[in-house]
Amino acid sequence: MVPTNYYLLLSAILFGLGIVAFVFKRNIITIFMAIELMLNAVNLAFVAFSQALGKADGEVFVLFVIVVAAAEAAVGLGIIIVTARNRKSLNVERVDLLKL
Amino acid sequence: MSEFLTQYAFLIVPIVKIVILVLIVLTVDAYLTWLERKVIAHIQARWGPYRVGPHGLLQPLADGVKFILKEDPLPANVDKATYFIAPFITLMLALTSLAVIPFGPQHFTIFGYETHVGIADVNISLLVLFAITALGVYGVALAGWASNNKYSLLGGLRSSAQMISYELALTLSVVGVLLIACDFSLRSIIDHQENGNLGLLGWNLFGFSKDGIGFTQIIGFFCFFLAAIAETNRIPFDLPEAESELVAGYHTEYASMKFAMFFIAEYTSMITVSCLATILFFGGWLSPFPASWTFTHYLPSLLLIPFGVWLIFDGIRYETIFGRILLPGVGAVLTLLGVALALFPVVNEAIQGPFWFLGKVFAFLFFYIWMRGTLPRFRYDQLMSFGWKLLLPVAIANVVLTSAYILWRMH
Amino acid sequence: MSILENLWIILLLPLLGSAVNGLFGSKWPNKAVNWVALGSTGLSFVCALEAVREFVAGGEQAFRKEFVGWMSAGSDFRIGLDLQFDQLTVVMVLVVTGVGFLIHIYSTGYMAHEGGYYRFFSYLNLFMFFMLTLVLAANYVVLFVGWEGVGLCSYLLIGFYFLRKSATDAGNKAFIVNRIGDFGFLLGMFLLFRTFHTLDFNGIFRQVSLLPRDTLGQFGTLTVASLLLFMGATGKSAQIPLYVWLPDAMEGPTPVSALIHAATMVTAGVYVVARSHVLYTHAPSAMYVVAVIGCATAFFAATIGLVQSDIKKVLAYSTVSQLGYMFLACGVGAFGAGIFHLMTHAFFKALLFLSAGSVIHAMGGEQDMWHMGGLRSKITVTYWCMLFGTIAIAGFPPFAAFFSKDAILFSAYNSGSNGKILYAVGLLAAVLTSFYMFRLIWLTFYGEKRYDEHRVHVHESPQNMTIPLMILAFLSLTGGWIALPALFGGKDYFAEFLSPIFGMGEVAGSESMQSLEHTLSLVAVVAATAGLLVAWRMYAKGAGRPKMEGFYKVLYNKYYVDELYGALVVGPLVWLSRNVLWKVLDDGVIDGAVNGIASISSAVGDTVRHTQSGNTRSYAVWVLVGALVVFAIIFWPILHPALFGVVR
Amino acid sequence: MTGPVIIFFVLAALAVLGAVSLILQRHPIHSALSLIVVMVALAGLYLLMGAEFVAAVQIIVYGGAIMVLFVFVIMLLNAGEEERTNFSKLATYAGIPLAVATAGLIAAAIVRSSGGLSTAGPNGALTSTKTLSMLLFLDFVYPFELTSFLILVAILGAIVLAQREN
Repeated sequence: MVPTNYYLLLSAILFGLGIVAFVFKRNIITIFMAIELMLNAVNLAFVAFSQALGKADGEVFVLFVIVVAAAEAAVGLGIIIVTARNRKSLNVERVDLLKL
Repeated sequence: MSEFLTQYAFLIVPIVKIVILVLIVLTVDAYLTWLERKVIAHIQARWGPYRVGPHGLLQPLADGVKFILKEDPLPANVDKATYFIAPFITLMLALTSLAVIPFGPQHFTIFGYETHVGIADVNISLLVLFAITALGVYGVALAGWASNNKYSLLGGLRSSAQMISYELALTLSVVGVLLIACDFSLRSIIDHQENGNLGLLGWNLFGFSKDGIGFTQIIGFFCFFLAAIAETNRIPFDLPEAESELVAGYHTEYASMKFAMFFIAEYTSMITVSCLATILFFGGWLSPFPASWTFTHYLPSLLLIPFGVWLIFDGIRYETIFGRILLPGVGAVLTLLGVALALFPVVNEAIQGPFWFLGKVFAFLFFYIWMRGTLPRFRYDQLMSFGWKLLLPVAIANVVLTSAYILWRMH
Repeated sequence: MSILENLWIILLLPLLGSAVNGLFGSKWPNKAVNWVALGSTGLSFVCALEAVREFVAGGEQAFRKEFVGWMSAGSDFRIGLDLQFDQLTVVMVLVVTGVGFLIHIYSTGYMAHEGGYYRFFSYLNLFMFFMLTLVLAANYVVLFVGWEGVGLCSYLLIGFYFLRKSATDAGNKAFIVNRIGDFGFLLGMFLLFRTFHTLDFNGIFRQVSLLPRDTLGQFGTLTVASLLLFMGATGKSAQIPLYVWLPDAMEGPTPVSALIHAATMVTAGVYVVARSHVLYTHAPSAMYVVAVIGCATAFFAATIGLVQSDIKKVLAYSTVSQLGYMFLACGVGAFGAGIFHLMTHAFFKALLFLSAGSVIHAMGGEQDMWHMGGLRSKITVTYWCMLFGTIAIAGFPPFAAFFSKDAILFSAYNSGSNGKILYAVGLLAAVLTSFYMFRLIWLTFYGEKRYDEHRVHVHESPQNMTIPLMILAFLSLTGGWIALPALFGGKDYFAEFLSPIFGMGEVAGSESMQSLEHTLSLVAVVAATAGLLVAWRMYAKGAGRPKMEGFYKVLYNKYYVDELYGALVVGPLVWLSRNVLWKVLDDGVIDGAVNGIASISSAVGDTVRHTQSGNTRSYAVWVLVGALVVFAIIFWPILHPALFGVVR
Repeated sequence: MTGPVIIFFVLAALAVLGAVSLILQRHPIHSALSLIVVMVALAGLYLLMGAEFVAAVQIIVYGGAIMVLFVFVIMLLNAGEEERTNFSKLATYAGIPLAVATAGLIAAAIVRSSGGLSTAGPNGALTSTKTLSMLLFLDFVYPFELTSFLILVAILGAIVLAQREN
């Protein structure tokens, strides 16, 4: 039996790493991945809780999160493609004008 | 010794099973290539491989040796790690996907460890299968990208796009079956198709069943099969490796063993898909005949004995000495096997499931080859529009139809 | 349904007419406009008559009703749309609607060829509405609404020919001067509310009647309040010192002058004083002030009237002086007499103005009397009506003003110690009145023609103008007979009718009083005759325009009062506005504040904008900070032991 | 140290390593691969907890669709190594502490607040797909429908964004 705390702590760690990536990566796509990483961390917490409490609701929420993540990825990557086309660069620090 | 075995059976038995399965699969792959060449050759009115061994039976062996002995050049400034990982990923996934497939109904106990025909019996085996297939993209895509070659890159892009597109159709086409079986476990899907005297009418393909809750999955099957072909990058969907356009697509820069891995992976996934089709739509190991026709259990013998005999007489008049010895030998073995089956009912019963299963799978594999021999390749845009505008809607329609029908039957 | 129960109908009809005409009239032919305007006023006149009938039938019980709550604040401040109907109201309503109706008819003829026909009648109806509100009101606030409303309408109508600068100026002047008065009126209302915690007539008067009277020369709350109200009255009713707007108001069309600036609106002040007579009777000093101012105005305006050459100006000044008479009456406590004179004055002054209008109409817009003369034969009807009006105002028996003016002078004579002086001045004013009125007659209708026959084609006015004239002429002849018996020891029906409100004055029917009254009226008649003779002496054989010099010039320029006000009030005010309010306050403080805010925010933005670097990673960090704070807040309850644990 | 715990630690280590390498890798593709590793590891953890359906979905959707999309885009844009510019002083100096603080905060909160949960933790009891689907299509049916709308919108948005204007 693995204590729930292990899972929760792991998810916290992953979330923190996600934040770090989010702040420190310069490549838009990678930053996007960082967001996905954070979402995954949250999912882990969800599942852990739902298992611990013996309710399946948490897992349903995970499904929702995944769906939202998919939608987000679709739109986000579209945006990224447009940005890259217009800016000729994926470095967020070079994309600092409030227009494309 | 024995208690050691009993203690670690849960470890040993699966390992042994895996080893056996892998060996079998590799051999089958090898001879699948032989078969493919032969069939296509005959379709094109050629002889095909004929030199190495009688009827070119040793050709696969030669190929294998060639693969191993060939030089393995490393192209300039490739992304090494990815370049090396890609084929491994592909092969690994291809082989892993076989793990969840049940080949027969039997359960048997070794050293007190209760097991069955097939590696793992997961109760979400279908999902697992899809999961693995889904990951299959990376091998191709990464290979294409890593090998720093525009053709490869294009191949990689194409294949990833293609695989994503057709995965949807693939998954959706199966939903109908799931609706009927109400279970992800392949084994129980097969069991659900067992409807006693209905025989092959009970298969999901035709969708008759005792409880009346069932709907013909012909549409689903065709969607599935086409999508599967696309997933396995076979003709007519083999754009990732379209020789005429992209040299050899994503594995242009690969040679010898790494190339072999892609090769083996491709054929393995063909086998997997065929198995899947068999299980989902063609009742797996179930006999097409009504259960009451017990005499059909002698079908294996009835096939083996004549074939063996024919092989003997045909082999005697073969050109080479080797052939004149080998072919009749094989023929004799087959004949004896058939006789043995006829004589020992126990063995015969045990062989029934695997016999039908392998038979159906073989049929599918042959169909694969047949199509390759027959059909031209799609154009890329045709491929996409076919996947999105035809397969996907049809699959969805199938789901709707099935669920509607089932609802109607339940109330 | 009884009108009395739904008094608001009387109000609403003119408002309706005004709205309809104002909104749709522009597209309509004059006939349609006439129908709406006359219909609404006529109907409201009928309703008024019906209401009076019911009132009389109901035993003359003062009727009062709150129709709809309006506003309320705090514990005791409740204002509703309260209307009341008592004897005083009867007189006012009849005068307003009746005379108003006649003047409407007249206007259809007079304004026929003017632009903005619908606009004129819309305004006129609106005026009717507000005037009726004023007289029907049962508390000071509703009354004030009417008060301001009529002010507005007068402004609009004075400036009716808004393309003429003089007209708009006159309008502004009227409005602004009235503002001063209204300011006083408002203060008075506030003071009343502060004292009695209600603005309802009955409520206030009931409480006041319990209070002791201030003695003469003592300035208690009541006195101050009364004086403030009277300040408003001086504004509205053109008394010294705020009379200056009325003569200029003659810029408006003549019917307007007749209706608003002679018959009805300008009497509002008198009405208010009469309505609040309880206050005044409790404040003798205020009364005294009213009397003095009234008397002074009567004389002062009359003197100016002597020399005016503009026919309407003459009438305007005579109006001012007649109003002075009314205030004199109120001041000496003869409210009944005041209202009586108000009524008769409404008749004959309307008559005079309308006749003057008819003359002007005949002369094709000429108003200077020195360019008239010998019109008697040309416009006979007008001549006779004018003559009736003149005799009436001059105070010859048996015409209306004889009785009313007589009553006023009589009660002035009997009032207190200084009564004799007031009486004397009043009498003098009477002489002057008859003088300048007959001067007007002779200059206008007798003597040789002083106009170019070829340019001016003199013609009698159409029926719809002359008929109202005749009616009014009849009224100004008979209007006073209601008080006829009083002269021969009988009782004064008018005073008696109003007695439930004012109570019978000190006029006891004793023998001595009787004889005194006879002598006084005789004296009045003699005085009027004197004025007549002087006028005949001077103007009968048409004198030329006199040359401007000496006292004549002063009078002609109205004692330079306008110039005086200009120098004393307007000039400094303008200077203050320009140099202090505009240059310092507006430019400096207000604009300064606005610009200051702008510059401050721009400075702040200049510093803050550096956070908006556009660098996504910085934004990410900001997001992170936010998240950190949120987490801290959420987790605080479970966390702080932990953190302390860490610290410890 | 029972079997599950060992498995947990192996997978957890895998996940953390993947996340770290996601940060350290310079090339987007490698980051993507690391992220895939993390996801697979998480799927394993889900299985360990008995949430098999979620595990499968995790791999199929995340691994098989979303990440493929990422890789695809990376290839499409032919993204090179990321240039380590440091224009944002704020991120450079304040980033690490803040991130650590946040993670620490959450971790501390978890540690403190775990009283309510069964300390025994997930007993690996399988959540049958049936249960899940019941919840999803009965209790959470409206959110479910909403997500479908969301997807639709996302598709349209992606198309509008990605098409070349001409």
